[in-house]
Amino acid sequence: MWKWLHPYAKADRAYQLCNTLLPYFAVVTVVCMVVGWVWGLAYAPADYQQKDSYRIIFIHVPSAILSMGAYSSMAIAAVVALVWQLRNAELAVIAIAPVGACVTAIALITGAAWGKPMWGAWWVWDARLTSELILLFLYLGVLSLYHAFEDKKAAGRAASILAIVGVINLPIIHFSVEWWNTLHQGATITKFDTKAIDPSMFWPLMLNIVAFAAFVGTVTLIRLKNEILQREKHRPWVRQLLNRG
Amino acid sequence: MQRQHSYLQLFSAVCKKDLQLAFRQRAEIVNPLLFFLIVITLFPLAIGPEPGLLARMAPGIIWVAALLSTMLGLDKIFRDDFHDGSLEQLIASSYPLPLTVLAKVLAHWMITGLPLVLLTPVFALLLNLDSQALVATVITLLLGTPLLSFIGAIGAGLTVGLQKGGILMSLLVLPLYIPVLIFATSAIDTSTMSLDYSGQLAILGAMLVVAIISAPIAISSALKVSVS
Amino acid sequence: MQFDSFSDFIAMGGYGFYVWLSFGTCALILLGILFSSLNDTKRILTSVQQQADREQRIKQAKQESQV
Amino acid sequence: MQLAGPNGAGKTSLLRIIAGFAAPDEGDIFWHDSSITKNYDEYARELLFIGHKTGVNAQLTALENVRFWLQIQGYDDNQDLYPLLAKIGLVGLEDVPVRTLSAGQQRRVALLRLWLNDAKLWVLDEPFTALDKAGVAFLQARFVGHLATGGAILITTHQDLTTHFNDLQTVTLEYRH
Repeated sequence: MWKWLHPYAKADRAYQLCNTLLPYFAVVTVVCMVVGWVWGLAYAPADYQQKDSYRIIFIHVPSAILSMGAYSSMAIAAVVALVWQLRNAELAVIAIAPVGACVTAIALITGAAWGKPMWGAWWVWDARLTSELILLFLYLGVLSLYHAFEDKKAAGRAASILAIVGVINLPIIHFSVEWWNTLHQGATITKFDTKAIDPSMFWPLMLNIVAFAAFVGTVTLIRLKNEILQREKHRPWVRQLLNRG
Repeated sequence: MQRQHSYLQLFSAVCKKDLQLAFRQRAEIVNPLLFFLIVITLFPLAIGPEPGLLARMAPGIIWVAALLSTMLGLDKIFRDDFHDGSLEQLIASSYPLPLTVLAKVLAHWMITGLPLVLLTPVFALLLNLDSQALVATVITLLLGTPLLSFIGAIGAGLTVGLQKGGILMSLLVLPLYIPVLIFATSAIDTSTMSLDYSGQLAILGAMLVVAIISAPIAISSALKVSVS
Repeated sequence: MQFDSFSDFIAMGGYGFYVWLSFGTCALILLGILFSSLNDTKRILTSVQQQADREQRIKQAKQESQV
Repeated sequence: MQLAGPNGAGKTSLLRIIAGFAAPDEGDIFWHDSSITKNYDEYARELLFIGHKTGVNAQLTALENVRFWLQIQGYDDNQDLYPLLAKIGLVGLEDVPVRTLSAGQQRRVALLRLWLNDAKLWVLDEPFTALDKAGVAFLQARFVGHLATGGAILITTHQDLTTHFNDLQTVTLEYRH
């Protein structure tokens, strides 16, 4: 792993790698998202119980999955940053965090908008929504810690430590909230029934999950490029970049 | 100059210093307790004094108040050492930093957590808790407040170098307190129904063990970042 | 196509408000973070360019004062 | 070795990197051919660092401060410290809180460690700050003693050293934009 990663420890190589990967991610995002949204909104059959309101799951479920996924990738980057002292991994932590926070916010908003017609209230203390809200707090914590530091080198490491602490706590939080929920509310709330999902709904959902993942990838790459440029802006290779473009 | 290598000496020295300092400025011990008391007084005034309602809400009130008053003292745990340079001396000592940190957190708990546990019977009277629930409250506080100190110290370590670290620290730490809050209050709730609450206590205990082992490592790396 | 007409599509069987609210805010947030990131790239590159220009001017001024 | 250079040249930053508190942007620090980041505990045993912030707690007394430092460094703390405190000019001030002392006296409390360690390498950031002439001379005499036993000293200072040191090397850092 070390041997494979090593060339990308150099900032300019990492920058180039981002540039190479970016178009692929962008194309996948655009194609999957356009097809996924049109399919989900217009062509997928309506749910026999929830009617057309269920179409919200085509963005709610992907954003909920990606909010967790982005947090775990952020934590992995943080571990790499602290164990192997890779500066670029620190930058990746900071590049992912805002994207993850946005996806988490989407999961919350769509969850509320789906909940209003289903439960009659914008917000209920459902286990998933509550976990999602706490996840948003964790993201915001990482971001505000990073921005509070003057010295960005220390900021990156502090944010990485917090990300790791968060990811250790996340399963505990999730489990405790789930347990708390069953204790206090029982089974009065119908959750998304994901067990018996019809293929006509499953495929557009998968497509949307891929689209969200690719979107998170795309924006993370753009932000990672920004962070690398920002940190390396006095280096000659950044100057050469300007002359070329 | 002969050096001996005694972890016990280091541990007691660090612990003793913090306790000594706290006893010299007694406000450090008294103020969080007063804060705790005032918060608890506010609740009956806000929601009404019916004994039944208060008893029902007491676990939640006590725990939220405990959480907030721990936060008050947390800001101080590394701040003085950071500003006078003692933290650098502790890092540059030949002892492992996590051990030093463990001693400091323990001292912090003895200053803020322990008095809270000892005074719970008084607070329980104010909130109309019966004796069964009182026992449960004391046990959960005994297991839970050290956890609060450990988790909080991570946040304190990360923010000690910042000018306005106090409020940021609360933002970082409070979400991490949620599991402690849930299990502790549920243990007390269960006890009021005369049911067995050893399960919740076991989970709290397990979390405490994990925190004792892993939090000092996280805290020391956080402190190293803050010092750099 | 599940809907008979465009107005049916907008109405979403009576749930139109919630569905379009979700998709709308989702699109808004996604585009927002995308464009702010792209904007950051531009801003950083401009600042690098400005710094390069500044150094160029200092160099020039030094040369002129020597001549 | 003396580290010189104007304000903002990075003297303190360099000392902090050498002491292992901050990580260098590039490169590494080696002590006895091993990287200090890898073997920090061993390195720390041979290092004595006194920075701008001296590590003296203002609420504690001089005696308590020195005792605490001895304990966290693993030295014997039961020795009689009064003669040493008197030698450094703190006679009669041993058991009052340090915050009531003057800046120079507080500095002396920190510098007392120079007489109480077996570290090879001393890294001192502006040790002469706030000291009077007699104090500076006294400190330099201690430097001579440390060097005579084969120790190394790395200091930053704006003052000229008044004592003559045989193998004094001065490294000057320049301010770079």
